[in-house]
Amino acid sequence: MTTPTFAPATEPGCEPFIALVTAPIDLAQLVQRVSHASVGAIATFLGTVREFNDGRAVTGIDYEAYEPMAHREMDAIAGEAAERFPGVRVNVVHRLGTLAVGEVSVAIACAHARRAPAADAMRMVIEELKVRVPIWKREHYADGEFTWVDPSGNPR
Amino acid sequence: MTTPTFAPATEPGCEPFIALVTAPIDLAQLVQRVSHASVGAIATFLGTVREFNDGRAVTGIDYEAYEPMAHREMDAIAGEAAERFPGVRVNVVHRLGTLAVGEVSVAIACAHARRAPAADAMRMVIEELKVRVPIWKREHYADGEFTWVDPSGNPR
Amino acid sequence: MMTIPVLVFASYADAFGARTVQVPVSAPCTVADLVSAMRVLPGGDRLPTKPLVALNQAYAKMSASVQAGDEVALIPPVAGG
Amino acid sequence: MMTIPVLVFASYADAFGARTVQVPVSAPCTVADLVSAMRVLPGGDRLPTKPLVALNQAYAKMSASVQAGDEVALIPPVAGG
Repeated sequence: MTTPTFAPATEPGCEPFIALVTAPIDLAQLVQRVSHASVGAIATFLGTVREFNDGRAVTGIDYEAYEPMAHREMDAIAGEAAERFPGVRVNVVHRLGTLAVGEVSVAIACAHARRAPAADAMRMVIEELKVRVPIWKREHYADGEFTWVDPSGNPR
Repeated sequence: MTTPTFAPATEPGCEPFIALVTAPIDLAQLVQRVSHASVGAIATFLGTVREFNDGRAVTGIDYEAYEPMAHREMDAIAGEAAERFPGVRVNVVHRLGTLAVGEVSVAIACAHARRAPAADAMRMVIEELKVRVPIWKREHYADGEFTWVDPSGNPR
Repeated sequence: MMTIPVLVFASYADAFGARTVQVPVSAPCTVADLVSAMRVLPGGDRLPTKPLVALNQAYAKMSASVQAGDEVALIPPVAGG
Repeated sequence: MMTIPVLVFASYADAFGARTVQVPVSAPCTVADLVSAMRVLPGGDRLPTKPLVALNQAYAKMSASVQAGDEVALIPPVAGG
């Protein structure tokens, strides 16, 4: 006779899943990947292209990355989150290429047995991503102009 | 000749969408409902049924609510979030009935032009929900026992 | 005397063996009076010292007065999410 | 003398009109030396005072030494998310 075995709720998080993609991001896939019977809370973050930035009508954004380093930094951030919030399961997917208003540029999912570490890890990952990961965006405006965004002047 | 009109990025949030449901919750629907061209960030929270709570193997959870009051309190919380984070768009859906391990019991989506208010509103909504909304859960354990959870002893 | 129907849920419903408890009280009556009257009913000994009470679907103080026709509910420790 | 290929992105790529800039420097060379050498190249006047530099895909200090064969990149202000 076999008894069902349960992984303890404190089991270490899965290996973080990190990706840079050009196709639209499916949040459900990230949620699926961080889900686990030991998980009680999943916090997610989506960054989307806004129609207005700094008062200018935006028609689209080109995202460009130093891909291998961006992947490394995202991986490092996920590792730091796992160190600070033991057991957290982290997924980060960033999109590259040209995005229209309303499209998702970045998706983060953090799962944990409890809600505070799930939410705090999610917040940590997006904040660190914004300051460290070598990704750039060029905004296109309704008047035909475009410019690389310098977040020191244009925080989102 | 017509010029395209853009809603200002500071436009008020939509009316909050609040629901108590018995069918599985579809996060994509919540994300869809809070999405808007003025939105730059969407923070979501999912509560899921864990296989272990307080060291006991859980096989399922029954959720019960004082439905009209639960709806009112969730609505009040969304209203308070909108007051504290002007422009935030809030969706809250709580499931009732019997849930298996891994199923989603509550889903929250908060959207805003910027990430801090989106994430802070999400956090505020789940914290307030946990202390005010008249919903109860009865955990069923692998050993056949079951009990109404008193969060003063079993915080998640 | 009047009889106030009180909605009970979860562990309180188990304690009283019902979803609604008919509570005899004398008018005028406060929330505190109502809770006291419930304590002496079968199962009422399982109520905590200060149970939460909702009056017309909003949390009420112990000093709030209860009128015939009010929707009254006893709220066990909540555990949503 | 040696020539270090430096990867540039976004506004820096626009400034230099290329994705990779061949930078002549004398060995031994630090990150600071490399940045100084880039300033005198066409477009190099558009670099900020202290541009971020990555050495082998990790942020590097201005004092770090650059070897032939290292992967070097100039990192404009990041704006992901």
